[in-house]
Amino acid sequence: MPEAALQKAKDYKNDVEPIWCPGCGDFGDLAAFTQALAAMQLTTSDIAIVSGIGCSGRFSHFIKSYALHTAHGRALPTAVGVKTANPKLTVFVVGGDGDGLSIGGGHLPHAARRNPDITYLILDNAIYGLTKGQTSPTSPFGMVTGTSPTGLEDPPLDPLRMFLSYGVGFVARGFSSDVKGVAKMVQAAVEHPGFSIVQLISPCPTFNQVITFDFMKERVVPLPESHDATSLDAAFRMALDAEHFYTGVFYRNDSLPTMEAKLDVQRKHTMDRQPRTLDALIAQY
Amino acid sequence: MPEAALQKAKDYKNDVEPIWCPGCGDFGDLAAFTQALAAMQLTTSDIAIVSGIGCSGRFSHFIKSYALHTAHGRALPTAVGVKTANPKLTVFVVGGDGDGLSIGGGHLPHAARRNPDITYLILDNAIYGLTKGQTSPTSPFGMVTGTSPTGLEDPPLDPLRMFLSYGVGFVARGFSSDVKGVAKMVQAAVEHPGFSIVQLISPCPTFNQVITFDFMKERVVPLPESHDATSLDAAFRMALDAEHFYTGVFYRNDSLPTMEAKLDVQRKHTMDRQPRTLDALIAQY
Amino acid sequence: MRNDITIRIAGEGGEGVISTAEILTRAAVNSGLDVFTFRSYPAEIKGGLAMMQVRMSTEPLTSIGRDADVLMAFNQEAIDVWGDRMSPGGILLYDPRHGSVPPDYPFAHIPVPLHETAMKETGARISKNIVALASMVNVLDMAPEYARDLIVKQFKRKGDEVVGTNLKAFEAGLGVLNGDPRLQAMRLARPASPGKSDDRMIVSGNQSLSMGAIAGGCRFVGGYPITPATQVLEFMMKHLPAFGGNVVQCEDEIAAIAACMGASWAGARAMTATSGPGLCLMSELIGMASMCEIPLVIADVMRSGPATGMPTKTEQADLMYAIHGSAGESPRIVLAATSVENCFQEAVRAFNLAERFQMPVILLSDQSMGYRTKTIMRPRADGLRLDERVRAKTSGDAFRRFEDTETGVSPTMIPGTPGGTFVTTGLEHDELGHASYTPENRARMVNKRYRKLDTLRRELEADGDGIFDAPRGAEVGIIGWGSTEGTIAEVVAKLRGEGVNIAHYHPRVLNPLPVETVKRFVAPLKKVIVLEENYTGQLAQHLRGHVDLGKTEVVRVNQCSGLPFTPDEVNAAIAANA
Amino acid sequence: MRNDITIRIAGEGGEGVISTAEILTRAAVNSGLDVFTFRSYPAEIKGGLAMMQVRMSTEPLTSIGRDADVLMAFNQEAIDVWGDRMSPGGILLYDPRHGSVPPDYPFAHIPVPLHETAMKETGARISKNIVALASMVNVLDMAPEYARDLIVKQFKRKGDEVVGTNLKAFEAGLGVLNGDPRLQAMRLARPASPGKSDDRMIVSGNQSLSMGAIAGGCRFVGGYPITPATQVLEFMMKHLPAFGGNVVQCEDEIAAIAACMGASWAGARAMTATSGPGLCLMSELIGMASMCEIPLVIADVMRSGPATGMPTKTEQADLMYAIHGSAGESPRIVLAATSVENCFQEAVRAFNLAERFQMPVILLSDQSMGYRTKTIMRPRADGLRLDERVRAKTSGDAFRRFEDTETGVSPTMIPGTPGGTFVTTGLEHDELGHASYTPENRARMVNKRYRKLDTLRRELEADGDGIFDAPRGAEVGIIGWGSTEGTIAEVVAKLRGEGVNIAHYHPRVLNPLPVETVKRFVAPLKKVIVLEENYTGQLAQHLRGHVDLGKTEVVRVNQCSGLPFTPDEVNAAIAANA
Ligand SMILES: Cc1ncc(C[n+]2csc(CCOP(=O)(O)OP(=O)(O)O)c2C)c(N)n1
Ligand SMILES: Cc1ncc(C[n+]2csc(CCOP(=O)(O)OP(=O)(O)O)c2C)c(N)n1
Ligand code: SF4
Ligand code: SF4
Ligand SMILES: [Mg+2]
Ligand SMILES: [Mg+2]
Repeated sequence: MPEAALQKAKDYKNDVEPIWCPGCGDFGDLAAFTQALAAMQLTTSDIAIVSGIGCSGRFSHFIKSYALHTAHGRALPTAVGVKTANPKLTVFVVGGDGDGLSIGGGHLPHAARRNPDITYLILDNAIYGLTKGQTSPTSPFGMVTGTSPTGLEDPPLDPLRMFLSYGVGFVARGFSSDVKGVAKMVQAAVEHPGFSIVQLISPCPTFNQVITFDFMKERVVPLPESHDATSLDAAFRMALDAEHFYTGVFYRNDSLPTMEAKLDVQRKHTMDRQPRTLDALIAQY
Repeated sequence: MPEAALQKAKDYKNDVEPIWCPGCGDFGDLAAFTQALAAMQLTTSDIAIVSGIGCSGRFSHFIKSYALHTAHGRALPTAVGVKTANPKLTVFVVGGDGDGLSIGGGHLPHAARRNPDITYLILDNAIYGLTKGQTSPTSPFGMVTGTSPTGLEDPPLDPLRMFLSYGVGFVARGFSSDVKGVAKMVQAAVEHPGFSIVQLISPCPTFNQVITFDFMKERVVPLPESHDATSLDAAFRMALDAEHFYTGVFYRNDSLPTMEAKLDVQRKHTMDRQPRTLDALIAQY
Repeated sequence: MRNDITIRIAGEGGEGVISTAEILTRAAVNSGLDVFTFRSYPAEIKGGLAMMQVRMSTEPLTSIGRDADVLMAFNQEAIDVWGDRMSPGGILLYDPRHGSVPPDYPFAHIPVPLHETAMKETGARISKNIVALASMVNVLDMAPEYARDLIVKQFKRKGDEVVGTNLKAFEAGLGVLNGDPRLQAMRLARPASPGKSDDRMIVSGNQSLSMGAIAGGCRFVGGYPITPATQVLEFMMKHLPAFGGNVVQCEDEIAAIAACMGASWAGARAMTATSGPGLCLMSELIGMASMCEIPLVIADVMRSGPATGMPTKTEQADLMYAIHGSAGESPRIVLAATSVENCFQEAVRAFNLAERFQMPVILLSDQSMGYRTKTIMRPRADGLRLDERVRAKTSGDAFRRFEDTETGVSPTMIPGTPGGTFVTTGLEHDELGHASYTPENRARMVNKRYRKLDTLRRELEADGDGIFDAPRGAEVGIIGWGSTEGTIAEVVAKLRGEGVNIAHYHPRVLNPLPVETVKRFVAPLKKVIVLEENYTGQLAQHLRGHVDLGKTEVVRVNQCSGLPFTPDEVNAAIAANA
Repeated sequence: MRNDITIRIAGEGGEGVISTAEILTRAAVNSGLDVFTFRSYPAEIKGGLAMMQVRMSTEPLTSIGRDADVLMAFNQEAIDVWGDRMSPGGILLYDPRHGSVPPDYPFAHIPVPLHETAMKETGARISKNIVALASMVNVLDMAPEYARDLIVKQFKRKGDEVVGTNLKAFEAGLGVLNGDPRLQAMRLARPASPGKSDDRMIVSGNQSLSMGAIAGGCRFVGGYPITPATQVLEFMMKHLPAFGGNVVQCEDEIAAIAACMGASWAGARAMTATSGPGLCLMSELIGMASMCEIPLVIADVMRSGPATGMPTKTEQADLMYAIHGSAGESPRIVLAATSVENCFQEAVRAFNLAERFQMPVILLSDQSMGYRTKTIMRPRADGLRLDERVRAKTSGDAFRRFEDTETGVSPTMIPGTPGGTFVTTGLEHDELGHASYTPENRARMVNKRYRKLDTLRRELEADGDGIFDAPRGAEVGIIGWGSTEGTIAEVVAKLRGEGVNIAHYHPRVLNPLPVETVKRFVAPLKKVIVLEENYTGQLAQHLRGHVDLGKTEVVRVNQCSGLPFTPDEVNAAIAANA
């Protein structure tokens, strides 16, 4: 693929056929993702996709890019290393709700503090898909699964409110059926300088009979035009709204210094104060 | 110690001498803790203290109780097991800011969902004490430590807002110099049915020269009497307040079902539907 | 007519292949046959090529068997992938509408009009599965009532009409293959006493292990889903609460093992079940449980590793990790279950050993054993002995929770016991439990904790364990561990029948090693084959590391393809060395 | 007059004991002496008994030495705890104001009026440390200018007055012990060429390792504080950015190793430094890095385990975990640095091996070596060879990232390279990197990855590694690993001087084992002692597990008290077996 030519969405898709079930919500995300890449005309060899383990974690196998399909829950901290070492890469993290909010949930607040210029797509199907249907942290109250045979008694987490409380500078939510909308959101997330999270509701027709496409279609409402995404207060409020299940960009603050910028500052300060060659360093002892 | 007699605070202290530095903020928490135990007249053999690793993690060694001094960051999930298996114990978790918010931070949202009747005291000195002074997730911006020689460039986390976003049913903050206040808070936390977290600002005079007793004394303000702790909104607002560093009970919701209650329901449902003896179970196959 | 047959049913996953094979399996069991099944999973989440193998016999079975005697292929891919792997004299059955046989195909092949028959009889494409089932029943000459009953049971909920349609397909299917003389050889003898006897059941290794855990007194499970161990968590979630127990799906494996540790410390017999990646995450706390002398059972259903590896494929490669899997030195007991039946027994033993020796017990199973189903004797609840951790008679401030005793085991008490208190810490501690760093205390307490393994070692040496089958005069022996037991035993028995004298040792406790027993087995041999489903020969390393094997030559036979050894492979390995 | 002396300074932690000993150390170094120090830490965070041992010699030192020739005890606890552990002829110095000597005390003891002198001369209690320093300088007959210069340097910032006070204390201290004839024996010869030579420096093992990492091209460190490895993280945090590198303090060790893995995948030479509990948490991702063929360096500064154990005490008990420390089978290289000087060299080698073989390299150090300081030759930056991962010449869709080559090493490229793409997955994969579960591919790729270790093994067998010191005719040999090298070498040299012929083997690469080399060492011996600071004899197990040691008797000598072996202990171990 000559990199200078105009790239279409399909040019970003490689030859590997997705192993997802027919009708899986992840297909919509994949389509939206390639559209976003095309919209930004990213060069394939400048893209790094770090993914977790789950059906959703296979995402990275299907895109022309440098892909690192890592361990369950560890895509985000791995991506922090990728971005640090090679900041010119456009780095994505892709994984499921179990991967990102259960086993990997502890990494989120710290990624938020550091604020690497990484875009994190959480493909949320409110279930553990790959392991064939157990509850995830976003599974709805009462749901019957392999690990909740008498109905789930815990409430789901509220990811958006959590991300906001961590200080994430870009927080959005989309629905995988809305390919165009998701593509735009992904593009905006990439354009945001710093850490961005997009929660993508992506139903699993095989194992989740509660959070289905139909169920979601009835509930999803775009954020009102009037929503002020620069206001943290407003973002919290819309995330909390019990009546509407909003999609869109809840919060965006482009003014937080990125991890890469902070590391540059640290490097500059250190260079000013400490020896820069091995011999000079050793000579101090 | 005859367990029927009236217990004084000092009766809950065992013979092990704290290994903390003179002047350590953890001493105040220890004093407050024994006062709270005395106020509630808890029986020592009904108390289980599960602690993490850090200076603060040694807490459990100093109290007459059943104590389990576990691994770094794992006190909370360990305590979930303790409480499940032996619900009549009054279970405490004690650990540091690094222990609970850094390495152990991933367990918090899930404990909140489950809502075990456990009281978690986070002894927050905004530093890694035991390892001799590195930044913790609550270290203030700009602080110079062994791992931030040119000054910390990341913002601190906001634990209270995080706990609230997780749905924790009791969220409070105290200051270790205010022994009486902390004792009251601990007592209220124990009395709350379900998971309660008390963040205790406990300065480390040895390694933290920024968050000192003096610094804190100047800033700490009790929540106004008018604060409505039943309102999640109000709690978020007070936690966010940029001008005041409030102490007190920010939020309290006693109506969430506890883990123990939910497990009982699960048990009841299962007993209704599934065989209760091994022979009956085996006979199904 | 034969006493033993292996059939395979293969086709697109999610289209009824597996459920067809499962009905056949159960029909065979109900007819009184012994059954041994094995499944191969596609890499895909849904779809992809699925295969289920069912071995049936009038005699008790001990292994997966050889390649297929009959392959029922639902589609072309099934022919392409499985068509070559046939036993001599094997027959391929295929639906001509969905596949064709290559011109030079070396085995007998008979078209079966599955689709056509289904459409003609019922008009429903899906009932071709039932046609296939019926044709297998016919080929095997199985009494049809067992399958028929199961069809009725299966479709009852969907109404009489559906039942009727399927029965129609079934009756039609019984006739489609009538007359081909080549199929005569596939007729299976009927069991001596037909009908399923009440003392037998068919379960998977994972089910057997879960039942054993309940029998072993397990009352707390903390877990996190992971293939191929998820079924244990799900089984316990479904059943344990009815026994008064608690099951918690945790946020990750660290939380799972932490919760188990806490629950056990607080008095409950606790277990988690996991596989490679999850076991890795438990490393620190398994070490801590050892240090703190907290009983724990960790079931590791091994899969092909490392990393994500091949989650649905088998391997015996976690042995060294089970033994050495925490930084520093932490005594733990490692058991390896050897059969579906033994999964139950070892689970019971795991809890007993954990309690008696107050330490973590890692119970190894594997994907092939966990997923295979097998007819086994029904275990009985009465007569099971449950050991409890030794209780202290005194309490109070001077209670020596970690008393340095002759066996190394210290009497303990359960938190909550009135009048008592103690501290349990992962720091090095003295007999009272208080942190202590003196060199003398350190050396003493390490020794005390390891002494428990010595105590167990002596017991094992005295009482025996697993298979120790060493006929006089044997010069070649084979040592295996875990799920290869039945296969090796079958081959060894066959060879003995042919006059080849082979010794077989198959210990179930792999740590501590009963050193004297190993020596006794190996000493008379010229050559010992250590056969393992891994690459580096872990048991061989472990044996040599701990036991002086004298002049006996050690030959490693290893396979790490993701598939279990077949009897033919074991046979070949022995033949090459005997 | 002597050439070699060991002194100990002990007293309440945080009251200047350690800084007094550190000034003395540096004065000795500046005077041209060779110095070897060791510290013992209290369990308490601040306070508790602290002790620093300083061994000084005109000749190069290789070990911690024996017990103290001179003990300077600041308080009663120091007398009680350390007073018994004296070399024959040792002398106890103590301040009569802060301690008294038991009536039957077996060693010579001399009161030193530290407090009194300090109060008299300066009125400041704290300057008793300087009095103590001066009296040591006097006892050792060290030229006083070195210590004097250091005092001036140390207090300069506090103003002339403070400098003056301390100098006054120093001059007074020089006189307090004049005249006692028993102290004559403690006078140390002055170095042949006095003054510190420019090609030497004094550093700790952790510092040496950190410098080696920078020299080895390390440009990314992801870490999490943990005793006794924190110093490596802090050193890198302080210095690496000046070399253009990045250091990230992560939220835990899982994130640390993940970040390192990501950074290395993206092209940077990456390292993390940790100890037991942290290494446990890295287990899964070390396995993944091996599966994904990502270079990584993990420095493990071992402490007494398992669990929290004794964080400030030493042990050599992570060897088996380093080798087998992930579920499944994942090839990795394990190195053990053997001295403060060697820490630098092995760190460089670790990066080179990681890059060449595209796999994790675990570099073992330990608390005693990490914290000890030692005069060593200054390493030089020029002449260091840095190996890089082999780069692929082609790219594009058909790029075989995991090409099955003769050495097992596949040429690669760095993400971001224009025109390229590839996928790296922890699933089993084919040469292209795509997930593949076929038995054939599986067997092939496992073999390919392990082949890299065979390649390295052959190199080691050909090139040698570490100490292989096997004089003709020796019938007894000793094998050690890691930080015991100097101590063993010292004892072996001494014994040879006494006519006892002992062979010594001290490999630095412990996995893969150079099997032929081990055989060559062991074959001529009647007996081989494997000496380790652990309980279960891990190297002994590892050697026996992989190498047929024939008829040579293996004797394990183990210590797991938290303290390193002393020459006397090694001597006794050999004496008991030679
Ligand atoms: C350490 C570890 N634990 C467990 C697993 C098993 N596992 C694989 S995917 C998965 C969860 C899948 O759920 P999610 O992250 O929501 O992804 P989805 O499949 O739904 O897209 C689990 C538990 C694993 N691979 N590694
Ligand atoms: C897995 C693991 N990683 C690292 C450590 C080392 N460690 C001990 S305490 C501690 C942090 C202490 O900080 P904090 O939790 O805030 O407690 P404090 O000492 O400040 O009370 C660390 C990193 C450890 N014990 N275990
Ligand atoms: S199981 Fe669910 S999430 Fe996974 S591929 Fe199928 S539909 Fe998608
Ligand atoms: S180091 Fe700090 S937190 Fe630790 S005991 Fe000392 S004062 Fe307290
Ligand atoms: Mg999911
Ligand atoms: Mg702290």
